[in-house]
Amino acid sequence: MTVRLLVSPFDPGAETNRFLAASEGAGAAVTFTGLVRRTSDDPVTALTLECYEALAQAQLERLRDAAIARFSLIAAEILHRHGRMLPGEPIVQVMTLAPHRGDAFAGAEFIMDTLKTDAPFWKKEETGDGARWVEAKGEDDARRARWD
Amino acid sequence: MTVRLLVSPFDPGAETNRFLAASEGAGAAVTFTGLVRRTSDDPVTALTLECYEALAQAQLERLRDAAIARFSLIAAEILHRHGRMLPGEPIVQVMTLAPHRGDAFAGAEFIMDTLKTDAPFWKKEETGDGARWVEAKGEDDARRARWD
Amino acid sequence: MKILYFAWLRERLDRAEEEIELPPGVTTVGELIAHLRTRDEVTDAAFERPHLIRAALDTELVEHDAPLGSARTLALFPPMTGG
Amino acid sequence: MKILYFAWLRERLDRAEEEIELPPGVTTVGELIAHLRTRDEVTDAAFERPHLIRAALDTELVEHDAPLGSARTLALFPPMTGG
Repeated sequence: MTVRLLVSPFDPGAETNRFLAASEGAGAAVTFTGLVRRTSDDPVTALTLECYEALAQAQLERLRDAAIARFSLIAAEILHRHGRMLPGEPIVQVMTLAPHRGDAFAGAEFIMDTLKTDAPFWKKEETGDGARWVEAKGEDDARRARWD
Repeated sequence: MTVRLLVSPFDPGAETNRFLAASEGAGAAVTFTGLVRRTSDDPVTALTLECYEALAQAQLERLRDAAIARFSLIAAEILHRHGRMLPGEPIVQVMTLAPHRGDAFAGAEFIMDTLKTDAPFWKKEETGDGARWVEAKGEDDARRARWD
Repeated sequence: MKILYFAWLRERLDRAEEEIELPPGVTTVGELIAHLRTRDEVTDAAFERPHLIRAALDTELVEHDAPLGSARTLALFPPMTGG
Repeated sequence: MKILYFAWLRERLDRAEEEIELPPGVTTVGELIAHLRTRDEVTDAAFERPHLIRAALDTELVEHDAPLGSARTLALFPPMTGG
């Protein structure tokens, strides 16, 4: 399965190795891993991602197919967790494989930028003071718009 | 060691996991892995990379430091093999960690583009017909120049 | 038609889903939202900034002027914040 | 001064390194290359396209007009093809 919605933590390196094992002679592989942030000035103790699974699966599959076509990728995979997770844990991983490294980089960045605004996940942060929904950032829309 | 010259194959996923384990709360990690290509129309049976080790170590350390400063990276590592290697094996891996994904992507791509033209490695390809030195590509100079 | 709610919209409406009978004249997503708002004050307030509400018909993201057509499920939710 | 050669330059000169005594008047990388070319036909031919030859003094990449200064090692090699 090239798009997977997961509720448990995953092993980023093991996923990359499995992906590379099927590399079929391509020369360039990019892995992006998004982690639950942990900063001293914003002490998030846990993050919960709500997900509309049917739509997320459909959107991420379309996005993967679009990236493959647009950047001549040999392969691409997307893993995205939902549910509750802790600082330092991986949230999302995108892997791309291409004959040329520029395409592998661009394909992974395109998937991440588009996923942020177009895939149905919603983040709720827990801190010492309670829980709050993360607001969508204008910056994310701007990054998304680069690819239009 | 954040810059390593290796003569044996390395485990891409294990390196990524080790790098992520020290992520210190950063939100975005990018791993680029370059593999020995295997294509049907260009049947390279093996690749040998010659290396000027003292200069390679110095150049890659400078390049890593430049990437960290330029893209506000939390961490960056470079692994580069030399010696003889087979199709499908990893040649090079660059890993970057940043608070923002755009910086993690740009840092890794900057390191790869600069490394191609500024680090003292020379590729010799073996095919059924003998061995030949790979010529430097004008395209690589162009990609390098994007960062000037 | 089944309506699904997510994130703070689900919390403010205190429900994850409901079935509703489409009243005559309600043919688009926007018209359905306007109809829901007439129901009670809580619903009206939850939708008070309609530009913050995204919609999907079955598994397609759509704009508010999209016709409901023969879709079985409408999902309504705030801007997405995944990744 | 020690000179190192790499890749096809090493193969064409049939040596990976050598020690040379700098003759008077040879103060830059380019002058040293010109001096080496006077030695024999093989060396002359190996350097026949000087724009293809890169140089490093100790562990710094330099241009052909760089002064040799007090560097202990000069490396000469074709354009790099790593990564």
